[in-house]
Amino acid sequence: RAGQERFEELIAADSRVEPRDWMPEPYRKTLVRQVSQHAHSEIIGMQPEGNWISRAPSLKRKAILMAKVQDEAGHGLYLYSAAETLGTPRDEMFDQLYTGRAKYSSIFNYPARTWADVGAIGWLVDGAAITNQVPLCRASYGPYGRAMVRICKEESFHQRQGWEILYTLSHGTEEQHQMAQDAVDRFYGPALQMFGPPDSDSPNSGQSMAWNIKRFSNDELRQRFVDMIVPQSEALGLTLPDPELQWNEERGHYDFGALDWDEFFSVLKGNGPLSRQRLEHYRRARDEGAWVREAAAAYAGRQHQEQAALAGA
Amino acid sequence: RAGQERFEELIAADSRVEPRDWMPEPYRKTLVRQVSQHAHSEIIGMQPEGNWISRAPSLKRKAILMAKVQDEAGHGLYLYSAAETLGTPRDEMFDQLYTGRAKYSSIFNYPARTWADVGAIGWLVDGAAITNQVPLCRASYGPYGRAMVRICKEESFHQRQGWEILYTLSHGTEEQHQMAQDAVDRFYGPALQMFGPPDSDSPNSGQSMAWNIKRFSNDELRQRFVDMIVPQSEALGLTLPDPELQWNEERGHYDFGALDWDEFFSVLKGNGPLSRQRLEHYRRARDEGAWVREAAAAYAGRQHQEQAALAGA
Amino acid sequence: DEATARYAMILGDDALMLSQRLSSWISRAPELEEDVALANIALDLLGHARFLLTYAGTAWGKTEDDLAYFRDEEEFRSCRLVEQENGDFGRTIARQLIFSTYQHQLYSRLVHSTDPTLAAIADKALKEVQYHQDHAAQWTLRLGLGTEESSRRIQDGLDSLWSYVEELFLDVDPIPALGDVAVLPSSLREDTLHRLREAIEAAGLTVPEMSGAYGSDRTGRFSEQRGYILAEMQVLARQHPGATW
Amino acid sequence: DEATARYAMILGDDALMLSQRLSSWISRAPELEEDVALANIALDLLGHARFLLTYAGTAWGKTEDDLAYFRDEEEFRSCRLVEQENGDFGRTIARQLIFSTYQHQLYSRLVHSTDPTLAAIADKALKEVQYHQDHAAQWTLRLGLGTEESSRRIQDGLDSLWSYVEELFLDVDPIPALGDVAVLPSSLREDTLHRLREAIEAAGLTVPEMSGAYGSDRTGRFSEQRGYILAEMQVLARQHPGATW
Repeated sequence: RAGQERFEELIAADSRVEPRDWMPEPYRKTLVRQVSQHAHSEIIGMQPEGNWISRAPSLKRKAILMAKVQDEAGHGLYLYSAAETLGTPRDEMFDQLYTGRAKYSSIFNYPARTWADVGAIGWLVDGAAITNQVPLCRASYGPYGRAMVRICKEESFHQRQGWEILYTLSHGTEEQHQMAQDAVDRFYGPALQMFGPPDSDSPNSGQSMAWNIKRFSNDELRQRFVDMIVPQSEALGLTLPDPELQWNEERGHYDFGALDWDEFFSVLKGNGPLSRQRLEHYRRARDEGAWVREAAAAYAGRQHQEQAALAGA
Repeated sequence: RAGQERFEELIAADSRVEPRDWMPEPYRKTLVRQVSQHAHSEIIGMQPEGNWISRAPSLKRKAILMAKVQDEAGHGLYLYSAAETLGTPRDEMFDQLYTGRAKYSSIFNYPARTWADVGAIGWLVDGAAITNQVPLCRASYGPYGRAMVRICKEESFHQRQGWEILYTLSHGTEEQHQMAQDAVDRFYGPALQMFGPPDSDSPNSGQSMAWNIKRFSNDELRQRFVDMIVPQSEALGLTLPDPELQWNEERGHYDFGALDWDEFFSVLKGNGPLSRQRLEHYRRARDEGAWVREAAAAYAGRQHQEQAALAGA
Repeated sequence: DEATARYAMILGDDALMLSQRLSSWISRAPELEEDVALANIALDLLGHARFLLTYAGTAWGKTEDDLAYFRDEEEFRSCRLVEQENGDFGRTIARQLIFSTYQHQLYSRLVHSTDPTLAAIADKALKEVQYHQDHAAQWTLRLGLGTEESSRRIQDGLDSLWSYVEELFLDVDPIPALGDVAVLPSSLREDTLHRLREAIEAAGLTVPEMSGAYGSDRTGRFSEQRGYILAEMQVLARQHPGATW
Repeated sequence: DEATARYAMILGDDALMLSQRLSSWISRAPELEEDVALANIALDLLGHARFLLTYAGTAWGKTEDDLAYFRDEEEFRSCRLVEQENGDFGRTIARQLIFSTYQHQLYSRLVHSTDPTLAAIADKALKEVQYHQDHAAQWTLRLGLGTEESSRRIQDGLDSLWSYVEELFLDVDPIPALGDVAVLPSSLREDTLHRLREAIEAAGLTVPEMSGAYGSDRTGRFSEQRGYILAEMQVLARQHPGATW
């Protein structure tokens, strides 16, 4: 088959596959799952930070935070569009999230309980996301790769802003410093788990790498992230909650201690501290907005009819 | 007619008319209007104070306030029951309130904006209510008079509690004193207007007095109230916002200045600062509770059927 | 001593938070009778909270108001169940059913505490909590067997809150060290769940599958609700530090 | 001078309060596009508020944050319309339609202010407010002409908020004394109402009868909402007085 051949050529040449190109079903499926999961993560990810918009402690921080959460909605829009080019309508993806069949990044099932958490989310969670996403800018599927380029640019702003929040807190009053340290203590482990289970436990990665969707293994990315945040944490004046963390001259990397994978799989299974709350928040918004969407559709339908009638006249 | 005669005898002897007694339609109608208005006032009156339960500044005050608002719900229950004995079902009265056809005391269309307002409502609003209600304990319609006896007892507690809140504030910090004075400044006029328009403007009072429902005219009650609160305000260390207020040796009463009756009639017409908000709050609660009432009715119906079936078997 | 005080604080914080949540039903209940009933329950709980926090405060020379109004979020020890939003009446009743069933079990054992103050508080509270549980069980029946909508709503409430049930039975610090002063939460688990199961099944509803939400240490580290509750509850008291009311 | 500062504060407080209200739609909007749009409008308004409060603060040596976080309720000067609860989307759109129509009229005159700072702020804000008004008018059409339910809901929103419209046009202190520095609110009344009437009628809705709620002095004396807004907005800043963020 010509399509199959061309697809293989494109992958071999590390070129982009575009929506109108033929692609194998498993490739399409893998992409839809990954892109929609990513989109869902942006949407659910609005909640923990959104939680602090009303209470942000200065107007400048409020504006920055509002813009950030708005960006997340924007990222959701790009990503749902990218996924739609693969033939899955947006409403279907919304339904999957609504009914709890779709996954999103477990990290958002943790609460943003203090203002410092907003900083820690920016620095660690967005930091991990970027580490994950920068290689995805070269993902073989064109619309996905291009969406990631836009997203990564904004995310690196966000990471910087998170770092600044923590820096200010760390160098503020004693309570502020403590608040920052607590937040880092709480988010460090879950952030490292954002790269997924250890390679030994991650059976699907190989195929994604062969398709040029994934470029590095979970553990490689995790190491890269740790290597990045250790010096940043020193600049912040905060410690990372891992006594085994130390520079390994030989490897040229930081060694770090084992993570709590029981917790990870328990949260993944839906028992995160706020798993219920996040999904219920989403569902309520969706339910309460149903009449608005119906009205907009009815209005658009009527406009369309009127225009058609005019055109026919 | 024997009924008519007996009714007139009862009134002449200043005795009680009871639900099974014959009574003239206008008497019944006047009572239903008055009693249901009074009930509605208790219900809407829960809102301004209810507004402060979550923010009450000490646990003791929170408990007292919660109990007070609960009492108001209880008063509403007694009064609706009294009105029901006159043949008007409770749901009909609820509907009248819901649709804005029924009146309630205009005072509750003013906001309780500060904690001191809770004190001022207790002292002035409940104070005015008691002044109004004590004579109603002798109202010719039995169930109404008896409900008033219970209510008056509790109201005088409430007034005392309001006075204590203001006393504590008045003798507290400078800000607290100012808060108390502001609240009194705001509630004084509207509280005096609770007795209704001047006698010269109150056409229906005569008939109510002939029927032994009303015992004193609006202006008489207002005077009685002013005479009561002036010494109380002195004990509080707060001033009443009326430069014309002074003891009139000759009359043996306090003289006081004219009230803003334009404001009164404007609020009465539905343009109170919070008229909309109060009614919408009530409506929302009613709407949101509809499914619960339906469920309770369905359950009761089923229980009833089952019992009937058992009895039949 | 301080350990007993910290235990009293745990119990008091649960009661205080639930009272605060419940009290916002007043003037919003589906029936006037329920305005009265929910206010009653909220008042009872507030009463328990006051006894317990007053007692706890003696260990540190603090009043009930010091503890209620001038502790920060992370110093409270309430469980997540009582901090959950009211939601609709079905969800509120689901929360009441769970909590009052647990609390009834708790207090009926705490009356035997070797600490006479705690025993006395439990003794006074027990009758009230019995009423709370009856009230919740009655409404569970009405809603469960009422209409399709009401049955769906209370089931949603149960499903939604069930992941916070396990936290009630966690033997958090300092309870295990207190011996017969306290009641070990884990010792309440079986009976509480049994009672709950009975009440839920009697109403034709399904007992949700047990799966605890991660993070059950009563520190508030895992709650986004507590901050909002306290912002409102404490705002006035904190605006006037040192004032009396 | 101080009178100009007090005027800037009135405008800034309106923008700040509405921004605060609107921003709570973020993550709760009926469509993802609306999360973005409402966040945009909230951000614009917050931007206006920051300019205006910064400018106002110069008169008293205060920062925007001093004014936003450390004024008490009675020191704010916002109108009641912007403090009203969001309600459903229909009510939020009704509030947006009213306020942005008014604000558009206001800023299109304020660009001629003899105070160069106010004129510059108005100039920058004007384009944004034009977008806010278009957005609200578009949604008014969609809801008004959409379904029976949507038409009922936005009409309810308009009916409910209409009694706060007159307050927008009140020549409160210190505006009349400011001459060409300010725009006299009463001078905006006719055009604003005309525009509103057009937008409402185009959507097949009914212009509610004009009847102002009593008490329109922007002091908050007649609002029960403001205290709740501030309790939440200010809680963290006040917990750490003097801290920088």
